[in-house]
Amino acid sequence: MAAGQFSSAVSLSKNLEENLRILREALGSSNDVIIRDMKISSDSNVDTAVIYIDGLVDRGLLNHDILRPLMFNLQLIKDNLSHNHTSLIDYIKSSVLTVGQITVVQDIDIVISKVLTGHIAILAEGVTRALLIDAKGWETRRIEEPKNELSVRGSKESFTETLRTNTALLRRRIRDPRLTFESLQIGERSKTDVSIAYVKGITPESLIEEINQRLQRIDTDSILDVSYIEQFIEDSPSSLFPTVGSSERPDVVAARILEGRAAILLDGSPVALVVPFLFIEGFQNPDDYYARPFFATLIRWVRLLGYLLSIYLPGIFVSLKTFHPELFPTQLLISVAAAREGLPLPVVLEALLMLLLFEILREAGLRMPRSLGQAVSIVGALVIGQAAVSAGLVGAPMVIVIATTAIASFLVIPYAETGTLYRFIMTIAGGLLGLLGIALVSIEILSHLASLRSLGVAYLSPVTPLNIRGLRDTFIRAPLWAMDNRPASLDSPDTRRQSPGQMPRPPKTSFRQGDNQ
Amino acid sequence: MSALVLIGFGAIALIQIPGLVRKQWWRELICFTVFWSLGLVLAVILSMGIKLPPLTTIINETITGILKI
Amino acid sequence: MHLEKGKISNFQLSVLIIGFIFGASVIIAPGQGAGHDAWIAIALGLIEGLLIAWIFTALARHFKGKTLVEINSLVYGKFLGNFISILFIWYLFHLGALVLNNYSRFLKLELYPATPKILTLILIMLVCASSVRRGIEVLARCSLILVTLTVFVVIFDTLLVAPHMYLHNLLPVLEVPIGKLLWNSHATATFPFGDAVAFLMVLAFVNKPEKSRSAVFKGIVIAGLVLIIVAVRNAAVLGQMAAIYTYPSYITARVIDVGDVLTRVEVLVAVDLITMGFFKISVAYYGTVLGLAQVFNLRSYRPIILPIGILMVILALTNVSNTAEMFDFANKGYPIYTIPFQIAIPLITLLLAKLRKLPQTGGEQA
Amino acid sequence: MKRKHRLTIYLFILLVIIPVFISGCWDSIELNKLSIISGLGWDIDADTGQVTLTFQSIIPNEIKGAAGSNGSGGQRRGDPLHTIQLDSSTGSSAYDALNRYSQHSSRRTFYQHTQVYVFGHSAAQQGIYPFLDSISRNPINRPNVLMAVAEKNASDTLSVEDGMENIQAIGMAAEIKLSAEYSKYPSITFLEFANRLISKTTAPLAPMIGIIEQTAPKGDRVKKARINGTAVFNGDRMIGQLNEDESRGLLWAINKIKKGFLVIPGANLEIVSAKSIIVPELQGDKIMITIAIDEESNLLEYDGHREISSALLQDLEKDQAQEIESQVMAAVEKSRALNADVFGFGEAVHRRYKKEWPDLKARWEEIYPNIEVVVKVKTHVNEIGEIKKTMIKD
Repeated sequence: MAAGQFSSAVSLSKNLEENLRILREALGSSNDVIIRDMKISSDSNVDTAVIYIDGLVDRGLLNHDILRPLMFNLQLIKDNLSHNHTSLIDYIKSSVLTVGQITVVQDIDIVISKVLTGHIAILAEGVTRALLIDAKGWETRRIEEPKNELSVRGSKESFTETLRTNTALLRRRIRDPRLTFESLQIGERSKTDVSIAYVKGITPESLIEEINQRLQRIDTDSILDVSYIEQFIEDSPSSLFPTVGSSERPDVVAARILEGRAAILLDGSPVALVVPFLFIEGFQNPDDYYARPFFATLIRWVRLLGYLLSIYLPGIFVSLKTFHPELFPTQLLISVAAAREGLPLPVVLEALLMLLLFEILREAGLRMPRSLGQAVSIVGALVIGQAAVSAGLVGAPMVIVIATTAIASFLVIPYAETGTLYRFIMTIAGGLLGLLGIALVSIEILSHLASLRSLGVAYLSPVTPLNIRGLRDTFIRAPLWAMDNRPASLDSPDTRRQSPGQMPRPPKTSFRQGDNQ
Repeated sequence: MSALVLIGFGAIALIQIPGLVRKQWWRELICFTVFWSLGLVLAVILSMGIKLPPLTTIINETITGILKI
Repeated sequence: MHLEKGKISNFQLSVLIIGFIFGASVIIAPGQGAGHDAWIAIALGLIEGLLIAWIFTALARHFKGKTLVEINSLVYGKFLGNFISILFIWYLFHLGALVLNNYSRFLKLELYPATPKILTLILIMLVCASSVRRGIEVLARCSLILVTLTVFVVIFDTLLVAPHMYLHNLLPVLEVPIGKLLWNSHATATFPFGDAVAFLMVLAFVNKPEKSRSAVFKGIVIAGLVLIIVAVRNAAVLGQMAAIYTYPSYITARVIDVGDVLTRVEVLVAVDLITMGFFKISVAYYGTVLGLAQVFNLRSYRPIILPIGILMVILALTNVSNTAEMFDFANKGYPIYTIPFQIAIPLITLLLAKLRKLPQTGGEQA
Repeated sequence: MKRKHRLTIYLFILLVIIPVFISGCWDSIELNKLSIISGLGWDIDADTGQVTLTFQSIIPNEIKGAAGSNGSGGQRRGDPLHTIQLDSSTGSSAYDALNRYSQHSSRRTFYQHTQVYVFGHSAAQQGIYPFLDSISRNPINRPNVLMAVAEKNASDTLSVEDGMENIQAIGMAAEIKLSAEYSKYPSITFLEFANRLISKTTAPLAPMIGIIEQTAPKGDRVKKARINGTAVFNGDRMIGQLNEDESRGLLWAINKIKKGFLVIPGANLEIVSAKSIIVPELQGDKIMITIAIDEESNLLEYDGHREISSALLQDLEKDQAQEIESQVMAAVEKSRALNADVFGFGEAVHRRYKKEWPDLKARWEEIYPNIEVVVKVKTHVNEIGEIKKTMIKD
């Protein structure tokens, strides 16, 4: 338990005033810190204090299940307890409070940190122990539809900001006792709850240890979003490619966990990190598994193609135009050349300009209030596209190319940013050295990708290093009954996912009477 | 041209030497310096427009000369 | 102490060898001297190449997990061993320079007549350098993807150009005089197949050394078959011009014309050349720096990558004075020049090792 | 450490690329600074021996107008001669002329889209090897450019406008290909020409393009380019030509018949498929060549009054066979007269008898004229069309 600045492990003293003083100066005089002192027990002579933070605790629970029993029911108890307060506390814990989770602590720091996370603390005169009641209850967003990872047939639930809800969402999908949530707190001041979700026996132990180490290594004062963690634990921060996956969909995360990965959930962020993250995952989409395999495969290829297009198209177009016009078929060359006549800018600049323009439009449309976003896109499409061409500033083919690229770049969201960067790089390379430049840059990128690892797993696996079994979920999406094993590149302890040979077949004998006449 | 050569070699030296010194890998440093300076000399000679002897051609001629192919 | 942490599987080894052999041989058509019988020359050369491979894999199996440099210092002792190692390293270095040279010449002739060679050389060298820095593992991983692509492109080309093939161009079989044929087959045995001896620096890092020979053979045979297909294709399409063009494969790709739409795809071949050359250069480069690091017993080969690269570029720039000489060397000098490195050194080392009952301590520790 | 290295590597790459920026990328050239050559003509002045190259280059602006993509020049739509520009330059050699042209043309000339090389008649007779060498030593040449010989000289053949295509050379290339498609004249690419040239015995060929005058609907005379023969070369020199029938015969023999029409007295047939092989036979010192042709056709037109019956069809088949044989023999006679092995008999012998070949090759000049040629034709008529009887019977 990261104790933060109260590193001196002060334990509670017998003196209630003393304790309350310490608590006051620790928690400060902010007005949401409530210290309700009272006298309890039958002859109401035991000084007691209930400490909680207003807004973090469930009022109803507080009033009905804590204050009332303490102040009212205790009066009714006629048989007079011996004035041994310690036993009083036990008595309260055992048979007065009608709440679920009560813990008894002696360390005042724990009291403080617990109170800060929405517990209610009960201290009594002459007792060196405090009762901590978990009464977390604050306004939360309810479970809504996923905003970014849309799915046609998949579940419509998405994670919320509340850690408990999220763990519950996972638990509902994996009812396996071995599903484990290891929890720890990160951030000296923010004290954010983090929990690592995995299934014992499926996720390799080594992975969990590695994650724990990396999380423990983090020493910062605040973790406000899960992406903070991502940036702290990722393998190669200098790479343009993400090596940590993330998802807002419980079903996706559950599936990944069951493949032998581990998820990192953070209190206060509606996105879960999933590690290890392989390159191919960027092209996998929940709907792939809900749709029928053939279509899913087709779509996967479309994504792959689209991604390649979004990176290469402008570069190749530019290099063909400026370096290798002999590679156009004659008729095509003639029309391209016709469109090219009398344009002021060199092709490279033209392309770069249009790309930049597109990025500006996209960013504007993204950050702008929805109503205006429309306007921007219209202006962009009409003015920039149409006017620029008819004014003879930009060639029509270039507009077509850039537009295609732009659309294609949205096919594979996880690599959209990467794609944008490499698009610019490729365009420049193509403009400088033609296809040679593009080829060399591509080789460099490939070897960079091949050198990447995500928590020890080769980034490009199962394609290279090759793993034939693993290919069933890469370029083709094999039917579910054929994917008997978990992805081998994650080397999970039990590889078998299901019993083989479950291909559905028609029944041997017709079970309907009408058929055999 | 020679200026470019010098810039390039300077850049390489800047990339490599500090790390080696920090790690105190003197043997590596020596090795690096030897090859580096050899390259530098040759590059400067080339950039001054002096032709180096074509090694492969020499090898070829000696072999063919000996074997009378 | 090992300079290379990575391990590669035998499968990756095969693929890497395929890429290595494609290296320059997709540009300089091997066995071109044999006219339309080139494919026979390649086939014979393949057999001889397998013999060469047999020798050096035997050596590698004899000393598991040791590169040639370590083997030499074991067999010949420190001084002589290092001397022989230096010779071998020179061969690797020179090989890399030759391939680089071929590439720059090809690019200058076909695609970039005005761009100075030094620029293309430096750029290719930089890409190779950054991959060599990342180690053999990364090279092997890249090879899988790029080689697959290349093989697909070759098949694609062959299918598209099929309508322009006239198999009777291959007749009469065995027209070249036998001596010429044998010479050409030996030439193809040394280039490209024999060059695989460079893998004596790599075989040490295979995870199952006992299987490495079959892996090497697989690689060489597959590459050889593809080369034979290419030779047959070129001869069948270009007829007697196949022996005249400098880069027949490239011209063959130019012939492709499917309905005026699927045409002018020769750039695919050019890209192939670039990528495959990347492998050949990188492996030679890797062998050179690793060998040097071991000879001077450095703690890492990284520091000398860039200087060696520069030297390679300089040698590539200056090693022949014109293309005619390059081809002259490829046809005449090279087959002799490589014998010591490809056959003599491994063979003698192996025999000496057997005689001196080396390694006593067993070279098992990888 | 390693990470830092990678970054520095990138930095270094940048450092190398900067000079490229500075000095501008050597080979990059904007499309609107290229003049795209569509056709190349090659003439030699008979007496001065000066070489004249004719360049037919595309003017994209006008294509734009013709395509009517936006306004400019739209009014000139379909007026072909504005879409190409003809220019010529004279020099002592092919390359000399090329260079002179690229010096005085406003744009960099770009040859990789050349459709057809046209050789003037006199140039062809003087020998075109200089051109072939200069063009094929240079990567601007593509192996499947079409070769053609002009009846008079190349320059005005390239200047004739094509009614349909707005790039005349493309039209000419299409015409040549079509004539080969309909098995009238061979279409010879650079590659085929070169291969025939290399083999000492086989004679290179090229279609001949003449210029005819027609009366256009408006009444004014317009010129059209028409293929009207096959030029036969000996080495790189043109020594004669085959007329339509002989060309057809040649195509029959070298298995280049795809489809087309066959006219025999009283009937007209459409060739569906045809195969032929050349089988050389070496008996002692004399060579016997058997040309086996296997042809299938449909009946298109029958002017006679006989009832359509298998008997009739068999007669038609006989007539066809005779017709084909006569065509082939005509070609053979002509080639004997020219002593030019247009059929590649030599290569056929070469493939079969590689031991005897060298000395045969040496004496091929005198062997060829008295090679005995036998033509074996098998024909077959499949379809008789929509009417299965004749309307007027006797």
